[in-house]
Amino acid sequence: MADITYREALRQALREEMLRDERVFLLGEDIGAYGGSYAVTKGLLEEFGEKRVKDTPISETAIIGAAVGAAMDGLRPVAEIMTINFTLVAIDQVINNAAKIHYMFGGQFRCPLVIRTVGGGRRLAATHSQNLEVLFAHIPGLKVVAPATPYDAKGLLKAAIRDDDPVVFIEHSLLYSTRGPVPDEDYVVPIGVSDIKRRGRDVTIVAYSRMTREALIAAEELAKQGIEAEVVDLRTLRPLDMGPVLDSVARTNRAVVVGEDWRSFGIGAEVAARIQEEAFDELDAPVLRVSQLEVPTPYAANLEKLAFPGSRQIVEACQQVLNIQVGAPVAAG
Amino acid sequence: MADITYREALRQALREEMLRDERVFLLGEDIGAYGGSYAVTKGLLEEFGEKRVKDTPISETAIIGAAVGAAMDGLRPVAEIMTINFTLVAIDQVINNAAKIHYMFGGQFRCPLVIRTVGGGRRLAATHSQNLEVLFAHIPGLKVVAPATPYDAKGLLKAAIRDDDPVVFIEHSLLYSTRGPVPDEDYVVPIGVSDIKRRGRDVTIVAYSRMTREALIAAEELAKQGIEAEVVDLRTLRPLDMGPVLDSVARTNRAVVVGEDWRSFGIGAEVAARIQEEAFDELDAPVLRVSQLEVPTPYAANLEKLAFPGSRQIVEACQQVLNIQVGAPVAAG
Amino acid sequence: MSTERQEAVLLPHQQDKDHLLDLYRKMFLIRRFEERAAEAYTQGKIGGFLHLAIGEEAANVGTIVALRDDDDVFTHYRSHGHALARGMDPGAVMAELFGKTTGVSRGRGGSMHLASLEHHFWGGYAIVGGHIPLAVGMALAHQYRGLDRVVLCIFGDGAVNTGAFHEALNMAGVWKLPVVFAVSNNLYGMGTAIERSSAVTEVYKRAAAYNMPGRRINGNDVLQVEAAVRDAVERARAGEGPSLLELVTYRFRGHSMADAELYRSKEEVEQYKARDPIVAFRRRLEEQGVADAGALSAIEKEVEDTVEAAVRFAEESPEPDPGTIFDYIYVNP
Amino acid sequence: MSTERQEAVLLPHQQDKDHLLDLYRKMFLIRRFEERAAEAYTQGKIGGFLHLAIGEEAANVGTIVALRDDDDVFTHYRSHGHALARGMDPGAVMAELFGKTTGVSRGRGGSMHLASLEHHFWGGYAIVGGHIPLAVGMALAHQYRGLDRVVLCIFGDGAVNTGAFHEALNMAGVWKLPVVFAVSNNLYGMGTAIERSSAVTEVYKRAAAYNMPGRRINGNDVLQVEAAVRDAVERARAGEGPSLLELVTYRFRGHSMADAELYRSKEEVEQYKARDPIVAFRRRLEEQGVADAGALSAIEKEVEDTVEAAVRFAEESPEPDPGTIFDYIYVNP
Ligand SMILES: Cc1ncc(C[n+]2csc(CCOP(=O)(O)OP(=O)(O)O)c2C)c(N)n1
Ligand SMILES: Cc1ncc(C[n+]2csc(CCOP(=O)(O)OP(=O)(O)O)c2C)c(N)n1
Ligand SMILES: [Mg+2]
Ligand SMILES: [Mg+2]
Repeated sequence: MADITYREALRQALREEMLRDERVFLLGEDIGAYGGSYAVTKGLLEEFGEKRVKDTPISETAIIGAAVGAAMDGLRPVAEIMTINFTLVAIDQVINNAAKIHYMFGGQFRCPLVIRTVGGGRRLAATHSQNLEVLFAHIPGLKVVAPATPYDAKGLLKAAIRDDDPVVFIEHSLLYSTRGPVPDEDYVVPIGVSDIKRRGRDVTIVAYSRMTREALIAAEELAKQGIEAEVVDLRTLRPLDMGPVLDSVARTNRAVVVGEDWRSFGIGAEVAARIQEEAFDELDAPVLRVSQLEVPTPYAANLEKLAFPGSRQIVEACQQVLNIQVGAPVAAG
Repeated sequence: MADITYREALRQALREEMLRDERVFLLGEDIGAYGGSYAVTKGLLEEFGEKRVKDTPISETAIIGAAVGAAMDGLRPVAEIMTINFTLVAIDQVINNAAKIHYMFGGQFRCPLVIRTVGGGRRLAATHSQNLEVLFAHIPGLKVVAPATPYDAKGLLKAAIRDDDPVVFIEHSLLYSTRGPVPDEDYVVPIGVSDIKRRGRDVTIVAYSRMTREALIAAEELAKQGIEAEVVDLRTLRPLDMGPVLDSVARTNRAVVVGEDWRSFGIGAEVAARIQEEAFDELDAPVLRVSQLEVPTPYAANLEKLAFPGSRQIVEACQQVLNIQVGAPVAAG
Repeated sequence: MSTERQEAVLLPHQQDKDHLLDLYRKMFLIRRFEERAAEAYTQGKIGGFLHLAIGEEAANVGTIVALRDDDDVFTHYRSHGHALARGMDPGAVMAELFGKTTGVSRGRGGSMHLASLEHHFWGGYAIVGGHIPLAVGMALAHQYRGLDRVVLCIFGDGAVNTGAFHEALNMAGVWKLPVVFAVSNNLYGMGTAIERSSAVTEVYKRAAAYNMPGRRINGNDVLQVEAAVRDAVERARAGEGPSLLELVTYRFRGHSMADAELYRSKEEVEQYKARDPIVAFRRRLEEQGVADAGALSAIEKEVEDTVEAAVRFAEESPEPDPGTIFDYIYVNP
Repeated sequence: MSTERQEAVLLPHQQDKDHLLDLYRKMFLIRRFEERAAEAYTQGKIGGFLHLAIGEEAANVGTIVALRDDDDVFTHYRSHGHALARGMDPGAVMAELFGKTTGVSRGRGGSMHLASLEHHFWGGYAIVGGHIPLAVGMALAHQYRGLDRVVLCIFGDGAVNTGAFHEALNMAGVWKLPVVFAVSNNLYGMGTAIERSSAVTEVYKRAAAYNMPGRRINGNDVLQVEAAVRDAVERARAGEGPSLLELVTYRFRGHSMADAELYRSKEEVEQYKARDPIVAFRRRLEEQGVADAGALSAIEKEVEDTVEAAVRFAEESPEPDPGTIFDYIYVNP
């Protein structure tokens, strides 16, 4: 068990799966000669050569489309789209091809494809700081993963590569340098299983990706106030594993859902809708959401800081569902 | 006041706005010589000429992008994307350009653009039958409209064309031939105002687009059983006008949200989340959702019929929130 | 790089009587199959969109017969002819059009989504241009594995204006992939004549932008098509990279069954019908003494029977089992 | 159509001393501005990505000065040089980089999103290729209104492999729009050398696919660039349609400040630096007696002062008022 970064955990997952399975290869912009725009693929070109680490033109549609075609023939491509913002120029390939190939042709073809991409971003302004995971989570036929820790990142990426279905694997740019323990031996974290990251009896905080870290910080803060928050990390957004969330709410009777995306029609909407549908009688307060303010992300440091949610907003939302009087008005978004 | 079709109402709106304002022009695939794939633009090429009714190559990215560029310079383009499925190849232009032009450059530029497109579809299989409105509704900077009646279609399209912001205007292929009364004189229906389409005291049904019709049919059916359903038609999905919904729920204490889209992370999730957030103490039962089964739409007639929601599922969901014992299991999706 | 309009040189086996009669049989089969499909459509037995390639049979057959059994086909939604030329069972193809469980895509896909793993027929695709990157990806898979399989990718003249076409051809050019791009240039994309949608109306000239050979072929002469495609396929098989072939042809019927054909004159259509590729090929076979009228009529009679049997099979086949609606969404649910 | 590498013929006014010194002043201003911006970046005063065009000043200036004041500019994220050449205030540009409310985009956009309505400078855009359709749309607006304004659209060699490029150039070609496409071919897209991303490495050859003239110009010679762009602009103004110009240049620094430049050798960079376009132009001015060393040094001194004042202005300017965070999302909220 070593303490490594999220970046290193991902690199290990790629490397080990490439060693394990000849059919696994990487393609994407600047993953090779440049060393990877977030350095996740650094060193892999040198180790595996150009056949298995393919730098591509700036052609996201062709990158995803080619990955789908190669996957249909039995290879296991891992396509990197530099950031989730750029998936938009290729989302037709994801939604109309990758997600539908298996169903539309009556189960004849498979699409064992992983699309690695990156959410978040700081000081990158409106088109480069988006958290667009809900656009993928809405689509049957896709699996969507968004890990928060090095352990989950490595285990889920391995699971995604071994999975026979298309997986959109969403990393977070502000997590790459965070550290955590990762076993030395081979392991996978199953897709579609939420995880309780902290136990607590007073309120359930549901989060994923970087917001899981913020939730844990908020929980520490709340603990100082005598409030024990339980933190459930969704890890996978589709299929959504509500079991641990509902179990938790059955004990705490209160829930706050945290996403870094925009609130309206975001990830938290589904989670809140499901909690009230399936645990209506257990709830002592409405499920609240913490999210990005509904603005295209501004560049200016002070405005951007206002726009994104963090532990402070989570603490406030928890206080609010616990009906604790606080000075400040509640929650971003 | 004449009884006209939804198609004709839309055509009148286009025609009247083109007559009213020289800056309004249409562009899209097969809107001219072909007569419009759903015949909405039929006759407009003949009346206005090629300058104002522009057939384009099959280049959705260029269509939306060019419309944005023309709008920035003060024209008022109405771009037609043949169906909402094809917006995916151009969604980068919608999300990264149209929605952000005004904000990202500090308010210097405007983007008074309407993107007309069409949801729904029957027997068209997985890539041609989608209801992808949530992908747009999630994005700050966009306005998203989805009218249910000829009256609303005409009034909202006129409002959209006169609006200074980008509007995604989602028509429904199965509504084009439906009829309803439309005034002879000029009028607009304001964007961002939900509308109560039927009064009732027992349960609130929230719907939009074609599902509003299904909700009204369901309400008739329920009336026979002595249940008076109130039907709120959202009409606009962004900005979402929850006022009439919350007022209604305050009276009925029960709500069912209906969308033709997939349930998970769909339009209904936000509406349900908002109702429980803002009317928690008024609710006597969880807010239920009726939606498409979470499958890529199958072509086979019998499977497709199973997949899409209709008045029967709405009736059942209403019975369920009213805690009325019924034989069949509840609700699609 | 050839950038001139070229006549193909006929190949030795193209003198072979059995081969010639096989070509005729295939073309005639496609014609009769589609005529019967049109009837079934008007009877409501086929739903959605039905795109006929009547008039384009020489291009349909000439491309496909140039392939080895283990070569691969990706095509668009106008692909009954490609499927039949590839030897897929007419009954199973018709059953797919009828939405039956015995259909080639188990009734999930319909007319626009024919596929057969066994025939390396990787699907008809209905997002214009969207399948071109998939073909490139499969060609990449062959190169990756060191196989000498070649991918044939078929699309229309309208598709060349999509971003997907451009990105895919560039990628194929950079990586020198074994793929042949065959454009069925029937002079229209829906109702838009090629000169109204393409800055360059000679499609083969686009090859220059991707550093690959481009050729324009008489798409109504099955032998010239076959010879040209074989050339390009062998070139690809030898590792010399991709080609772009333009097959100039014409569709006699509307774009789909819904098309009123407002955009072209009856005279224009009649002019092309007078040069029907099947009639012309039949005449040539007779004139060159390959077969007499009796032998050809016998083939036609046999085809008639095959098509009738196909319709009967489709009619008598069951719809998919409703209990299977969630099958094939995921391989690993 | 010219498909050969061409030397531009110099124009009469290019003998004019004031004009030549203005060109020099602009190039030197860009160089110093960017050097100071790099310093401010390392001091943490500028956030996010900072893309410098040091080495590309001749291409930056030569393109922009060929325009009339009411012509229009669309460019990409590497656009400090274009903004300064266009006459935008260096202080306001620097303030934008600093995220201040006095910035050209009110601090909302940052380095990648410079814009000025007053200067018809319609923005830098950071989705590669995504702005090309916008430029086409504005050119369409001019044609629509019968104006003789011309749009200049600038992008990099990497952008030519995006679908947006293809769709936009084809549309411009079909409609013969008044737009000039200028590619700053600096031989790399991030870390990917052009021969690894483009099937055709002579970018100008792509013009043939769109039936427009294509020319390759020495992008390090400001006079040749200016002459070629003027030609193309006047051609467009005369209604003769679009052109594609390839300006061959080189960036001396990394892609962005984060780039470790693993993908090219120090020797290669040094070789290009030895042919610095500013040093070369300075020498030429001296040799041809346009100005002596003293006069040129005086210009340089004045530029130094301007840049220092710009930095001071940026530093002293306030951040945007937090209360304005929701401004500019909608024109009609
Ligand atoms: C991306 C996209 N845009 C629009 C359509 C609607 N559409 C279907 S077929 C077609 C015309 C295609 O023309 P072409 O490529 O020439 O093929 P043809 O139908 O002539 O065989 C159009 C516009 C679509 N299916 N996909
Ligand atoms: C659609 C998209 N894909 C990828 C990126 C990331 N990216 C930013 S700049 C760049 C390289 C662009 O190269 P080029 O067009 O040659 O311009 P240059 O940076 O050399 O000036 C890339 C890949 C992006 N911003 N947008
Ligand atoms: Mg065609
Ligand atoms: Mg470059």
